Amino acid sequence: MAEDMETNFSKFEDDKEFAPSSDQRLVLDVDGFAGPIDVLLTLAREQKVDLTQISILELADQYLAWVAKLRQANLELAADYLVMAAWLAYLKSLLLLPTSTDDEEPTGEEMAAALQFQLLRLESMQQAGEKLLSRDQLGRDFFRRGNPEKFGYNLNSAFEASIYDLLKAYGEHTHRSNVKILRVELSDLYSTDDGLKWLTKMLGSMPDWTSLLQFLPAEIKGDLVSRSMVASALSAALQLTKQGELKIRQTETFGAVYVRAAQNASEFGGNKSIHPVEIKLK
Amino acid sequence: MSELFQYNLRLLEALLFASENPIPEKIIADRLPGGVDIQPLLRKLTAMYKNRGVNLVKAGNNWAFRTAPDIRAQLVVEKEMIRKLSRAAVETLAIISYHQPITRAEIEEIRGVSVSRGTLDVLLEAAWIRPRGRRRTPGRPVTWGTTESFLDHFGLESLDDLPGLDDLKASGLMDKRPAIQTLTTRGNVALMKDPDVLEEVTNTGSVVWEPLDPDQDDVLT
Amino acid sequence: MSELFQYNLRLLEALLFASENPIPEKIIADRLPGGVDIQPLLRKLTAMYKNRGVNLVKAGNNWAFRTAPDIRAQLVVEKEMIRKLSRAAVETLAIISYHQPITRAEIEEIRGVSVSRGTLDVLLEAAWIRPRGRRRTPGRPVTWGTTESFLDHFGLESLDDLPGLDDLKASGLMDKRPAIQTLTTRGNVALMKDPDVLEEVTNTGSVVWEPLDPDQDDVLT
Repeated sequence: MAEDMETNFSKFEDDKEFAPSSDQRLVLDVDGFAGPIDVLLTLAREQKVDLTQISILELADQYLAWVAKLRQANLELAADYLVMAAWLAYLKSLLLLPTSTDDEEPTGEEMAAALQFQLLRLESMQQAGEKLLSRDQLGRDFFRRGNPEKFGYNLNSAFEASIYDLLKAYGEHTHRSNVKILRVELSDLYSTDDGLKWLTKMLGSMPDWTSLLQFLPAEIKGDLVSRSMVASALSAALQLTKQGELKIRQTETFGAVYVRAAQNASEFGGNKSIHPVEIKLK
Repeated sequence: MSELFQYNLRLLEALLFASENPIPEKIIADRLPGGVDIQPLLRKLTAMYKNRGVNLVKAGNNWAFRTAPDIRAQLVVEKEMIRKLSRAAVETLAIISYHQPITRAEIEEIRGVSVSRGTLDVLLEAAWIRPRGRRRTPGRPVTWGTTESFLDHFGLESLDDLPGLDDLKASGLMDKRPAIQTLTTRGNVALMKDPDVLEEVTNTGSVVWEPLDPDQDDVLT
Repeated sequence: MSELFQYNLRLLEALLFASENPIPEKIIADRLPGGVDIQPLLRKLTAMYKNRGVNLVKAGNNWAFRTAPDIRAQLVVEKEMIRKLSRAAVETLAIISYHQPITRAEIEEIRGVSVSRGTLDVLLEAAWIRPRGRRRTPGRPVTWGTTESFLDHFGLESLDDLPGLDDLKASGLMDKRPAIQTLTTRGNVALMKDPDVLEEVTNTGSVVWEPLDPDQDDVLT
């Protein structure tokens, strides 16, 4: 799905023959970000202004537009990104509304300042990381003795083991010893076969459109068993429809599903538009 | 220069020259004849090798001979495979080195994203980070810091030599608390620097300041 | 001595220092900037190190730095000094460090295999473990714990610095697979009520059972 979008976007860009705007480029890069703050920082950098001067309001708009675009493209977004979007929308409302006199909650300005601080801090660390890695490094830019001579004198310990070895050994051991043999318990969820039994048993006595739920052997309680009951009945109904023994209809999305025996097909509402079957399990 | 000093210098030189890893001063003192003050020896040896192809360098309190970095371009030796770090790992390493000791939650606070597995363990495997004790706050979280190998690898004599550290300190960005909490007290350097004052965010998101009671330490475990 | 000669001398010094094996003269000539006569350089370097703790020595047509013979006698050369701990030994050490004081029988129970006498011997020899007393149970078995040298070697200030299970998981040191909330919403009430049991489903569809670490509240995140 994500790949489809990428090609679509690049096509779009090629057709129009202009450089992709920043948010489009971000769309293509969604996997490259380490969380929403990282996205915000990238958006902020695109503005090419000093982070201390940045307009948080503008930044919030850009982020919301970015999220909207991704959702429009049906790209899966981790919950973190959506939480940030909600928070920014809230921040925006605070920034646009008159300042509340309530001292308990931080004001919009304070929240914006906090976000700005967070961006500056993360940026400082990203830059620090780059500086660190651009230093001369052992084994690449400078070197240790290639052929060390070992004598009792320059050794710390006669045995070699690092804290990493130690922690790894414990972690792996603990994990290993926690893996138990799985016993698969017999499921008491309902199957499609069950659904077939209910429907075929009762169908003859129901020549008119009847709610699928009428065929269930028990009342729906909203738990997993009930959900498997509905699912089983629906898949059984679909199977019987495919075999020509049943008619199935639903008049609105998420609406009730009705079934009846196939031989009575001409009787009832044959020309009504039928929505694709869709059931929302609650 | 006395003959004994000369002899000890040769001994020290041999000791350090023969080792691939930096040797802690404690071990050096142990290995040299009893009661020798190693500092003048180390100073002398450092000076002797100052402009040579091989230099004596200090990493933390450890000493090692390393080839001079300025001749790296001409130096054809087997290069070690340096594992390319992910962006997340570089960022995490920077955060740990500049903000240590730091808890995982604080790293996550700064990065705004949870630390994925495979980040800390890569740094731990490289022997660049180590557990540095537990924070005396509820939950007593483990804190992380860098190792002497980290200093050795990046040619740092001490953590004070981290690039740009002074600027960062001056900018107030070295605050590892959640951002909203830095507002009220930013600039209050005394408070920021006091390791005994730590913050906590409750589930409801309100902020409480909790002075540390050292005696409570074990009550919380 | 020309500047170029000086530079080449430094290069040669670094090259010989960093090389894993003695270097044949032919290779040395290859590695230095084209057309340099290496013999004066080698003579000069040999002279410089003549009375040092380390000497430049020639074996056949190969060159290498070696500890000066008189110093070497002082330093007690021992071949193959460093021994790597076996996996069993590391695991046993880890279990002792996390569960001390612990008896041998308890270690065996945790590891699920018997602990050979040799394993404990190696750890004793490394001075990382010590007997800590006797358990007041029938047979009065000896209990084991770690030593100061253990802390020293692994760079820990106290045993408390050892990261807990949650930290190990978060660091990627425990194979924690993505956990999915189970479908155990009915049917097995006993299972649901047992706080010690958590179901994890791996990507490949196989299922492991893992006791829940009570300290850990973010297993499912």
